[in-house]
Order: sequence, then C-alpha cells, then structure tokens
Amino acid sequence: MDIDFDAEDLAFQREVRAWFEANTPPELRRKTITGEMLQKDEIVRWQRRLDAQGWLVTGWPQEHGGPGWTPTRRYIFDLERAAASAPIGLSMGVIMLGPVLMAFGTPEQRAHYLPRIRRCEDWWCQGYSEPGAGSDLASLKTAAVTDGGDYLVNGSKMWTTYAHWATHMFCLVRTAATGKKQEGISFLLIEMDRAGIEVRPIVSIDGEHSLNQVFLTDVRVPKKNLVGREGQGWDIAKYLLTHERTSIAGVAECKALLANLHAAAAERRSGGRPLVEDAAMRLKLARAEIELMALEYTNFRVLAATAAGKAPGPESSLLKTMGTAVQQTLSELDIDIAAEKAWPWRERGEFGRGRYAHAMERYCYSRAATIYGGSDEVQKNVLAKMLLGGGAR
Amino acid sequence: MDIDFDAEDLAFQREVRAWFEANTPPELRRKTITGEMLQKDEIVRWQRRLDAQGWLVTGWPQEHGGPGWTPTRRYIFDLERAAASAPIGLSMGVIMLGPVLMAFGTPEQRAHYLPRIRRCEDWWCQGYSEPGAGSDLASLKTAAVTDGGDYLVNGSKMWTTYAHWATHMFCLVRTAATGKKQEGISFLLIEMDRAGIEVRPIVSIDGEHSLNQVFLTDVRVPKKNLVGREGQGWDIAKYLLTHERTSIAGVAECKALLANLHAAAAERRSGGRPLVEDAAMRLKLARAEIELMALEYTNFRVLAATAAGKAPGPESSLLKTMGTAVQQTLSELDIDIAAEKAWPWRERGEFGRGRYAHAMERYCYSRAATIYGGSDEVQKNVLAKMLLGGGAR
Amino acid sequence: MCSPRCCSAAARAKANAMNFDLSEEQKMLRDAAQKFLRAEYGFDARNRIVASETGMSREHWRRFGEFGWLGVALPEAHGGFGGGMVETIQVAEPMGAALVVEPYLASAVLGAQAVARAGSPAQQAAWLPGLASGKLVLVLAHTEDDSGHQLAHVAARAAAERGGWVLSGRKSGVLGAPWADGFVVAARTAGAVHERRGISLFMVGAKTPGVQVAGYRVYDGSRAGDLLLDAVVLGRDALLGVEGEGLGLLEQLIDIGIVAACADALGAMGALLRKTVEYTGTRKQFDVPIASFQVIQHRLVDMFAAIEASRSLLLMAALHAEHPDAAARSRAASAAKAGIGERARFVAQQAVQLHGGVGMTEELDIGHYFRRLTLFCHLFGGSDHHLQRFAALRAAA
Amino acid sequence: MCSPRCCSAAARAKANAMNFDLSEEQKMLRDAAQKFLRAEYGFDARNRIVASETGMSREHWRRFGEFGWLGVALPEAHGGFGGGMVETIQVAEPMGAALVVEPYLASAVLGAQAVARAGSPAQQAAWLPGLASGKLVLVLAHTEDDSGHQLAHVAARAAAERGGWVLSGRKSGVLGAPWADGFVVAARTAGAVHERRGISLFMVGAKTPGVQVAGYRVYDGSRAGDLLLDAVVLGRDALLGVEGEGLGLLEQLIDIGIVAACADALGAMGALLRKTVEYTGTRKQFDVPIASFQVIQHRLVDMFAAIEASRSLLLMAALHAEHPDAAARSRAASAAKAGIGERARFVAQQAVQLHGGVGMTEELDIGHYFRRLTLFCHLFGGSDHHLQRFAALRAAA
Repeated sequence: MDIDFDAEDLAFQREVRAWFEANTPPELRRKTITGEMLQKDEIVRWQRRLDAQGWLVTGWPQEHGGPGWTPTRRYIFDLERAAASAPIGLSMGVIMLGPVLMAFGTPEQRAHYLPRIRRCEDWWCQGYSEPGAGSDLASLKTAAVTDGGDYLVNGSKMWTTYAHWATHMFCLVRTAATGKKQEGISFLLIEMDRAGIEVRPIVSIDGEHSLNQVFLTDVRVPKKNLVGREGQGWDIAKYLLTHERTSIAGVAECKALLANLHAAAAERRSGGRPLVEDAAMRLKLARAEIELMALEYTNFRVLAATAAGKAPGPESSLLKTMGTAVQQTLSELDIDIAAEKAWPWRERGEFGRGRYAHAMERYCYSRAATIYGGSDEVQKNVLAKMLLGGGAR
Repeated sequence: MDIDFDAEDLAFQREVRAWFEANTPPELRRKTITGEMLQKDEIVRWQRRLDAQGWLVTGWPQEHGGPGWTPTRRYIFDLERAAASAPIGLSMGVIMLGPVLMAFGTPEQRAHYLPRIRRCEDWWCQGYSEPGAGSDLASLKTAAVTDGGDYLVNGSKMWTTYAHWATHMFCLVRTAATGKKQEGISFLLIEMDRAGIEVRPIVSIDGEHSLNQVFLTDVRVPKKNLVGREGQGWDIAKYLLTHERTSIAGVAECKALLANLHAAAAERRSGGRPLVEDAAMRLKLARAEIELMALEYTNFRVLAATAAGKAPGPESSLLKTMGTAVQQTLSELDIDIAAEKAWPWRERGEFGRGRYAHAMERYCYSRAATIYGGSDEVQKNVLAKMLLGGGAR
Repeated sequence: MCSPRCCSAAARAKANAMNFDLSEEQKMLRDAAQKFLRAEYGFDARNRIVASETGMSREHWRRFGEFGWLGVALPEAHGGFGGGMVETIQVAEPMGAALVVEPYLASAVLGAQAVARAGSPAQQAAWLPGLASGKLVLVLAHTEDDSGHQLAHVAARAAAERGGWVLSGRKSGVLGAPWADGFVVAARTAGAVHERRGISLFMVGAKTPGVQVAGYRVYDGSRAGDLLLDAVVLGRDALLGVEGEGLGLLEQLIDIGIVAACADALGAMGALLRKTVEYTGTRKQFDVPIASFQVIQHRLVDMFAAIEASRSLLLMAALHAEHPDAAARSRAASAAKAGIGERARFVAQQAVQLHGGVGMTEELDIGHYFRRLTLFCHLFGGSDHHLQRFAALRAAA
Repeated sequence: MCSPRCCSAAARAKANAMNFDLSEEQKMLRDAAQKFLRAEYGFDARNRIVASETGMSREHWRRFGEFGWLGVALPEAHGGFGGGMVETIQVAEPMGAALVVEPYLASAVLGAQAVARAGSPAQQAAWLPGLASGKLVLVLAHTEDDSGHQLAHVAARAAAERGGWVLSGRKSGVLGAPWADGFVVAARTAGAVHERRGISLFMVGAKTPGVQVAGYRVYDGSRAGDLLLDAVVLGRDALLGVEGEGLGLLEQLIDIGIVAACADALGAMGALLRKTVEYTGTRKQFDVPIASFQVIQHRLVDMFAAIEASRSLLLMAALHAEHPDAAARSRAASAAKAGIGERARFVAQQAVQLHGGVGMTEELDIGHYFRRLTLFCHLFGGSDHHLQRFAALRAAA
C-alpha cells in the first residue's frame, strides 16, 4: 500500500524511521535480530523510552494517552519499528488489559491502572489457561468464592508468561459452578504479592524460562478487583480477541524477519556461493514472501471491514491460522539458513553472539504459536462452524 | 533391488524385454504413453496375445494356467511390461474374480469360468458401489430375494467400469436385511444379457465413457451363481483386497510414467531451454522419484511380510494412500509439463495424436484414485483404528 | 439492470491505503454481472453454447458489450467505461463463477488493452468501439512452441518491405483464435530469438492472405488455436506501438491479463466452495451428512482460507497493475499468479474429492470448474515459473 | 544379553530381492540394544549425562563397546563384528529412540569407517581395537565455514615438508569434537578450493601441538566444536589413503553416515509416534480424549505413514550403501536424506503440536526428540541440498 501514502504519511514515516535509528539500543537490536530473549529491565527501560516519546500505547485513544493515529499511521509505525529491529516492547497490560478496562472497568479502575500500565509501573500477566483447560478454555476450574467483601481464590493457572516478573495478574475465574460453563466465568485482577500465590517456573523447549505455573491457595482478593459483572468474564475474553486483531497477524514482525532472512541468505555460503543463489532457497524465500503478502492484504481487509463497522466475526481465527503459518514458515527458513551455525545451544560466550546463535531457540518457541491462544485445530473448528452455517461462536 | 537379481533372473528380464519390444503394437504403445483410452477389441486382442505367451494370468497358480513365477519374476515382468509402454491389459476377471473363485468357488464354477477368463471369452465387470453407498459400502441396498431355485435381484449399481462392454458382472447383493449390515451381503455372478438389466453410461470428467450405472429390475439369477455361502460376501470382498495388493501400489506403471515424464521434460522447451533444466521442475521430478522409491520399498516390505505368512492387515490401506498420492503427483507433473500442449480436448485429428494430447484426460481421471475403492479419508479411518488399538476391521 | 455507463468515471474512488471497500459503482458492476449471468448463463445454457458449431454465443457477447463489461477499462471516447483493473476484476470474477466461455480475457482484456495502450488514433478508432460493443474479437498471439512463458522468446519475424511489413512464423496456444477478427501478433523486426530488443507488435486481420488458423476445442470449453503466418503482407500502419520496443507492452499486457485471469479463477473457486459446502451438508455416508466429519470440516476450512488468501493476493495485484515501476507491477502479478495458482489447484482437487463419485461426472458442473481452474494454472505460465520470476525481479531490484 | 559377537559373520544372510526380513542375528542385535537402552539409558539418566561436565558417559560408551555395537561394522580381526550397514542401523535406530548423546554416528560410524576403509595396517591396528571397545573416540572433521555441504569445498591445506605434513586451516561443525582422541581431517594437498582432486585425509591426534578445539553444547544435548589447525606438524604416516584422492572416500563416508543418521532419526520418529498415540488417548479436551477427534486421528495416520515411508527409504539406502556404482549409492543416500528429512520435520512438529502445552516443556522428552530431529534435518545437508544432489546425479548418469 506504499503506493498510496500521501505526503504527510511519508513525512511521518521518515520521522519514525529516524527516531528508531537514533534511539534503538544496539544490544536490543542485536537480540531482536538473533532471537535472544530480553530481560525484564531491558524491556521496562525500552517501554518507558517509547512512552516518553508518546509511542507506547499506540492503540489507545488520546484521552488515555494514545497518539491518536489513523490506521495508516499505526501500520507505518509498526513496519518502521520492526524494520529497525526494535523490540515490539508491548506488554499484556498495554495490548490486553488496557482495552478491557476502557470498555468494562469502573472509573476508579481506569484512573488507577491505566496510567500505571502506560508508565510501566505495573507488570501484568495473563491467567487464562489451566492444567486441564487448554484450548477448551471454558472448562477452567480456578474458583473465586465470595467470602465477605472478598473473593477467596483457589486453583492453578498454567503457561503464564512472565508471571515471575509480574506485579499483577488479570485472570479468568469461576464464580458459579451451575449453568452453561461459559456463564460462570468472571474477570478478576490479582496482585501477585498476595498471600497464597506461588509461581513455579516452566522451562520451555527453547531452554528459556518465560512460562510459569501459578498456584493460588486461599488467595483473598477484594471485590473491587472484579472487572465488569460476575459472569461477564467470557464476554470480556471474547472482546479482547477483536482488540488483539491488529497484532495477531504479526505482519510487521514477519516483514522484518523476512528482510533479515534475505540478508542472512546473501551472507551465508555453501560451496563458497551465497545461499541466496541456491535454486531451492530462492523458491522457498519467494513462496514465503508471497504467503506474507497474502497475510498482509488479508489483514488490511479485516481492518477495513472492522473500521467500516462490520461485526467482529471469525476473521480473527483466519488471521491467526494464516499468521502463525507464516511465522512458523519463516522460523523454519531461519533455522535452515543457519543450519550448523545454530548448533551452539544457549551459549553466552563467543558462540552466543553470532548472527545465528539463537535461531534454534526462536524456532523451538515458534511452535507454540499454533498451540497457545486457541490451537490451530480449534481455530479451524470455529471457522467450520461459520462455513456450515452455525455462525461464529 | 536390481542389485540382487541373479543370473537367471537377468536372463528372464532380457527375455521379457525382448518379447515386449517385438510384440507390443505401436498403436497400443502410443495410447499407453499419451493416456488415450483403449477400445474393447484392442484390449481383448492384446490379452489373448499375452495369454498365448502364457503371460496373462501371472498371479494365478500353475494348475489354473499361471506361469508359476517367483515374486521376483513377477516384479521383473511388471517393470518390463510397463517400461515397454505395453498396456497393463489385466481385466477384473483376471485380477479379482479369478482368485475369488479359486478360494470360494465350487469346482463347477472354477471349471466353467476360469478358462473363459483366461481366454478372454467373458468380460467381467464389478458391481460393488451403489448410488447411496460409496465409501460406506456395507450400506448397499441391491437385494437378492429367493424365488424358487433362483434369486430375484432388484437395485442399482453405480460407477461400474466397462459394464457396457461386459458379458458378466460379479456383484455384492443383500440377501438378508436383519442383523449386522455386513453379514447380510452375498457374492453373486450375473450374466449381463439377462432380462431386466439396463446399462446407462456415465461420462466422467475426462470426457470418456468408461463408467456406467447398472439398473437391475426383477433380474432372475440361478442359485448356482452364488459364490461361497449366503452372507459370505463381505468376507470375500475383504479377501479380494489382499489379492489386489500387488497391483494397488501401481509401482511399475508409476516407474514407466516417471521415465516418460523425464523424456517429456527433456523434449519440451521454455524460452528455448529444455524444461528439465528448470530448477523448479528438477526439484519436483526428484521429489516425485523419491516418493516413488518409498512406495516401491514399502510395497516390497508388505509383499515380504505377506509371503512370510503375516496376516493381511491395514497395510493395503497404507499402500493405497501412498500409491494414489504418487500416481496423482505424477499426473499433475505430466499436465504441468504438457501445459498448453494439453489444451486440445478430446481431439482425434492432428491435435489428437501429439505426445501430450491426452494428458488432461489422464489427469482428470487420476482424481478418481482417491475416491474409488474406499476414499482416502476412509483408508485413514482404517489406519487410525489400527494405530489406536481398535485393530483392523 | 444498471449499466456501468450510468456512473461517471470521475465519481469512482481510488482504493487507498486503508480503504479496501469497493465503491458503490464497482459493487453495482459486480452485482449486475452476477445477476445477469445467473439468470441467462446457467450451466445448461452454457453447455449448449459449448456444444454449438462455433462454441461461442455472439448474442451473449453483444449483451456483455451493451452492459459495458467489454469496454469497462477502455476510454470513454471510444465507447468504454474508463475504468481500470479494479473494475475489470468485478466483471471477470462473475464470469469465472458462471464458467463463461466467451473471450473476455483474450479479447476484452488482452486484445483491447493492447490497442488502448499502444494504438495510434486510427487503430483505436478502428478497433475499440467494436471491441467495446461486442462486435469484434481481437486476441493476442504471442507464444510459440518453444517459448514457454519467456516473453522475449519470439522467433516469428517481420521484415520491412516496400513501405510495409511481411510476417512469417508460427504462434501456438492462441486463446480465442477461431473467433478472432484480428490478432495482435508479436514478431521480431530485429535481434536474435532471445533478445529483449527487437520485438514489435502487429495488427493482423484474420482474413489477411497468408493467415491460417488451426483451431481446436480447449478442455475448459473454450476455443484456441495455432496461427500459421506465411509471408503475410501488411501495411505500414499495421505496426502497433514503437518498432522493436514491443516487449515492454507485452509484459504489461501479460501482467494485467494475469490479474484478470486470477479474478476469473477466484470466481470459480468461490463457486466450488459454495457448492461443496452445500453438497457435504446433504450427502450422507455412515448415516450422517459427511460435513459432520471433522476431517471434512477442516478441509472446507482449508478451501475457505485458500480462497481468502487468493482474494487478498488478487486485490494486491490489482492495486499494483498500473504501478509506475514495472518491476513492482510484475512482482505483484507474479505473486498473485503463483499464490493463487497453487490454491486454485488445491480447491479444484478438493472439490472433486469431497463430491466423491458424482464429482467425477461430466454431468455435474464440478468437473468443469476443475478443468477451468487447471487451465488457469498453466495460463501465462505456471506457479513455478512465476515464483522464479518473482525471485528474479527481487534479485534484480 | 546376547552380544552380536556370538553370531558368526558368515551366518548372516544378505537381504535379497524379495527378502526384507532381518536375520535372527540382526533382530537379536536390535532387540538387545533396545532392551539395554530402555533399562540403562532412561530419560532421567540421559539428562544427567547431558548436564555433566563432559556431557558424555564413558561408562556407557564402554558398555556399548562390550556389547559389540561400536565395532558392529568393523573387521573381526580388529575386534569388530564384521557386519555392514544393515547391522549398523539395527544399533543406530534404538540409539535415536533413547536419545543417546554419545558419538555413535561421529566416531563408531564416520571415524571408525574412515580407518576401516582406507587405513594402513598400522593405522588400523592403532585405532580400530580401541574404537571397537569404546576406549577411543575418533571423529571426522571435513566441513568449513563456507563449504556448506559441498564436500569438494576444502580450504584447509597440508604441505609436504621434511618427510611429513604441516596442516593449517579451520574446520567447523565437528560432531563430538570435545570428546575426540583424534580427528580425520580433510585438507588440500593440491588444487583450488573447489577442485575434486587434491583433497587428502589425515589422522590428527587431539593432543598434537597446534590443534585447538573450541567446543560447545549442541541443542540436541550432544557436543561439537570448531577446530583450529595452526601449522600442525604430522608424520608421513598421518596420511589416510591416497594423497589427493580423498574426496571419493569422503563421499562414501558421508553416504554411510547419512544412512546411520536416518536410522537414528527413524528411532526418534517412532518413539514420538508411540508417545503421541499414548498421550492423545488419555488427554481430554471438551470432555473426550483428543484422539477421538477425527482430525487428530488422521494426523496420527499421517505421522505413521511418514514413518513407514521413512523406513522404506532407509532400507533402500542401506541396501545400496556398498553399491559398486558410487552414483547409485549416493543417489540412494540422498533420496533417503531428502525424503526422511522432510518427514522427520513433520513428525517432530506434529508431536509437539498434538502434545499441546506440555509438548513445549523441557521437562517432557518430546521437545528433546524435536531438537534431535531438527539437527538431523541439517546434518550432512538439508533436504533441498539432497534433492538437488539426487537430481544432479541422475542428470550425470
């Protein structure tokens, strides 16, 4: 769509590009390119820097500190940020909790939490999945039972990303055990320093610790921490899906990754010849780029339909399956280009600083894309329902 | 396995090769290569020629006129026959009914029918499928009701290949409407000139007429035409599967087709350069050949296991899905190589005699491979049952 | 029914970065085409046309002209609608959905655009009004036996003689050839068979002495032919565009031809999905509709996803069709052709598979869509050709 | 437990055209390896080995030697079992299934076979008994940074000096390097970097002055390293095989290395299928075991079919491993590597997918198989490299 940017958009593009060029710390850039995991303080520092520029909560309305950009500008911003190998730096607070509080929160909740999210004073994690409830989220069992003015929460949350760094968790809990499974679910905010919370690390197959299991034993949570009404949790979770839509496809990240793959394939040699001259590699890179184009224009179409006021439907399932397929294809290509350069595992010395040192970690972790957030199989069930006339669920 | 042919096998191979070279009519060879349909008299003449040489019923035991070859020789024979672009020339009588009569037929049935099959005096068609019963074969409805010493047959058979050429049909009929669906099925032989039989052509998407629907209205069939016991039809149909096993994979035909594809890709030019030098074409041809190698050795393994007396299991489902995948891949490649040379449709003049004139017809018809004889989806259901411990059905 | 002529060309909004909706006029164009074709170009009517002596309905063709579809992207001065690629694909998609055999792509897109883009005022006046109204058929004859889809591979030659031209050579795989009143023929006025310079385009009347058409039925129901040019004598004014510089126009024509063909394919793919969803919802096996099997459901979803991705690629290519940077335009066209080609094959194969036995019969329309989409896969070069063209254009950029 | 030594080498039947069953001895070899590894090389024991300082268990290695597995394809005169590729894969497959990290492929196949095939009597006597017994580790160092998997691309050089050799250069991606007592190094004694002639192989002790190993942990749990050779002075007797003619042996070694690696991968793939069938049969979602979903069932079938096809390709390659025609041998090896490589990736990815969240955890063995199979995909060159090698060898034939 570059063909249609107007002069002001182009000026904006130059401004963003220049800023990221000047302000992205080289170490963050290196980690973004190689796929090495960022540490908490790096992320916080980077997010505060973006916030200082007014560029952290780009999807929020202006009244809450957002920049008030058109969709075109947000698109340009995302592309430039990714192209500069600047970390995405968006927290679950910014992408997920913020919009929920704006739509469902009390004035007090908004006034208290939104500025703290924007300034990165709180670190939020998401408590959705449970050991027994993966893609079948509605069968979750963590219970919040009224006890005076409080809830008493018991249960366990699984796959909680960065729970060990978090100060708060927003989570889905069961407040009623009767009726339709979905209707007994509520949306609750919990401070992580409350008594009865234990966080146990889960090391994933990339060798990293970002996931956790969170155990909640008689955790006392005041009722003012409830978002929306009791039993509204499922609706809130669904609402969130529509707000994840811009990020779900991951177009900007994929474009940046593809550009890096081309650079890598031009640099790596096989029999002394650049890998990019290999016929099979060229075909694969071309095919991946075309898949990415299809993803990008599908994303445009969904955004346009949403902007035109069409009800959010199963498009998010389509975008998720298309987007994760592209992401996984690219990470596969990445590891194929790296080949034996990616053999060193979690090395931090000389071997850990190479261009390909963490390609395998990224490839491993990329497999989660079709599991978390509703597995690929579940997304296709949703789409089948729509196709066969059952409507979106 | 050419590495292990002994001197006698090699002599046999030379003999077979020489014979086909000298005896395959050029017109049949042309039709085999281009995929043009053979006519009935061509097939009959060719089969009688093979029979005169003792090479028609290669899978039959010697007592019934078979050549008594080892599996190695049958394998060599099939390869050489296909490599010479000689038509496969095997009728349903030879492959299917013959083995059934040997195993289940009465001495009278064997004495009467087997020599007639071998000499191509009868042309047999197979009446299995019905309009309502495709892959769910057990739900067939064509009924044979006892009426004195005869059956009175009513119903309809679908997708009956060459019924319009046939003198006889072997078919599955329902002789009991109670109990398990499979148990009420019997195996019956019906002369096609009996009163009450009507054959209606079905033109398939290759534009050809080989399929038919056969209507049976009060067709009187003597009980001596029953093969095996009443209710044994399902077992007989299953038994047949094990006898189709050598042919189900279609290795020899695929090898011959692949050789033809290589020749075609060397001859066709794009931008003046032979298509076989195109990088993408080379990759596809290589991949197809490797798939074919995997098929061939899987076929060897299954044959070896069967020869070693292992009970026939769901391997036939595996061979069918693997074999049809290879066949369809090759016919896709064929049409891709032909491209606009395959545009002329069912032309019989100048355009009809070109190397690629019937590639599209072949490609169209190849789609049936994953539908007939138990669809791909049904084969996978069978394999899943085995994997998950349900055993073969 | 609303003819697109009733809408002013100026009123049509250009799609911009975040506006992917069609204008009202564009929607009306598409809806009108859908409506007419459903009513007047049903499967039976279509089969009668295919089986007829000429294999095309001049009557329908003239109606298409009346509705403005044939001149949708031609200048208003010559009886056109003044639209562009976005309008063209609004017409092409319903044509694919209705299995139209008349030469929309061959004549209304390729032939007409050749003249519209490079024709002299006299050539435009001679051809465009007739093309827009459906009176004339003009097709592009550029491929030869060994050329594959390397556009620069032209062996036919034109020699300048006595103030005119003499053309000799063979062209093969010419879409719509038996119906053509004229051909736009690519021939060499200079250079060796592979050279980029030296290719010129000529307007050749079908009845010109020395022009011989060997026509045949194509497996999708249309007609095509080989063209034998035996010392065809043409006037000086037969040259289309600049002598020796025809390749650029040829590349442009093929790129827009690809976009139109992709829209046609999308129409056919959409029809197949609709029909397959319907069929699997009613066809019973093992006592239940086969659409109740999860494997069938996910297959339908894969078809749906393939179609949505194809629509996105089509849109992308249509928006790049007039891109000033020829490499960007060609990359977009090749991306669409490669990406939609692979998906068209998948959707066609799965539609037959899920229809089972009846999908294999000539009686049903499924197989006809299957053949149309197979033709699409090879039109202007297959997916692999365009993947490699796409890669080469990136490497060159 | 039966050691393969108890069976006479002569008693083993060669597989012939229609005999695809293993001999009793071959079956015993495989069963014994399976049984021992299941009992003594469980996932926990294995993880302790991986986490240890050296990352390998010398104790297990010696046991492997005692059982005859390390010398299974070495001559009986040097303490081997006298078998061939069919025997080798009987051992390699259970090793893959047990995620063994010790250098079976690197040392017992590549290193030992180099000496067995090209070594002088003195070299054989010096190395083979120790390799067979598990006392020594000898690995092949042939790849360099820019070589990819073009075996002729060797830049390291060996100069003949004062009756011996002086070696200089860098080798990268050397499997088992940190554990090696010695290296078989490919270096150029003549010719330019790409030339087929001029490559020679040298026996280099790990402790020779000038040899430096930069070792690292590999993501599959094993160890590898880069090798820096800085004017390493070797005796005349360090040359392995004929000067300048090393490429043929190298190609032969890689081909048999591929077959052994394929067997290892097949072991891992089989283990994944077994575990995934088991898991999906017990894991419930939407109140039923996920294996009751047809989509999951067909996915398991696809994994099964991938494994069966892989076993067929492995068998084919093993039976061609000593084929007198080098091109036939290499085509078989490349076919297996390309075909099994694509299937290994599919099976590994689907095993993780069907295990869902727990499949993503380091605690379960699934992810470890996933990484081992990913390494296999790149070992000796990826599927695309071997597809192209396969095609080139046909074109050359």
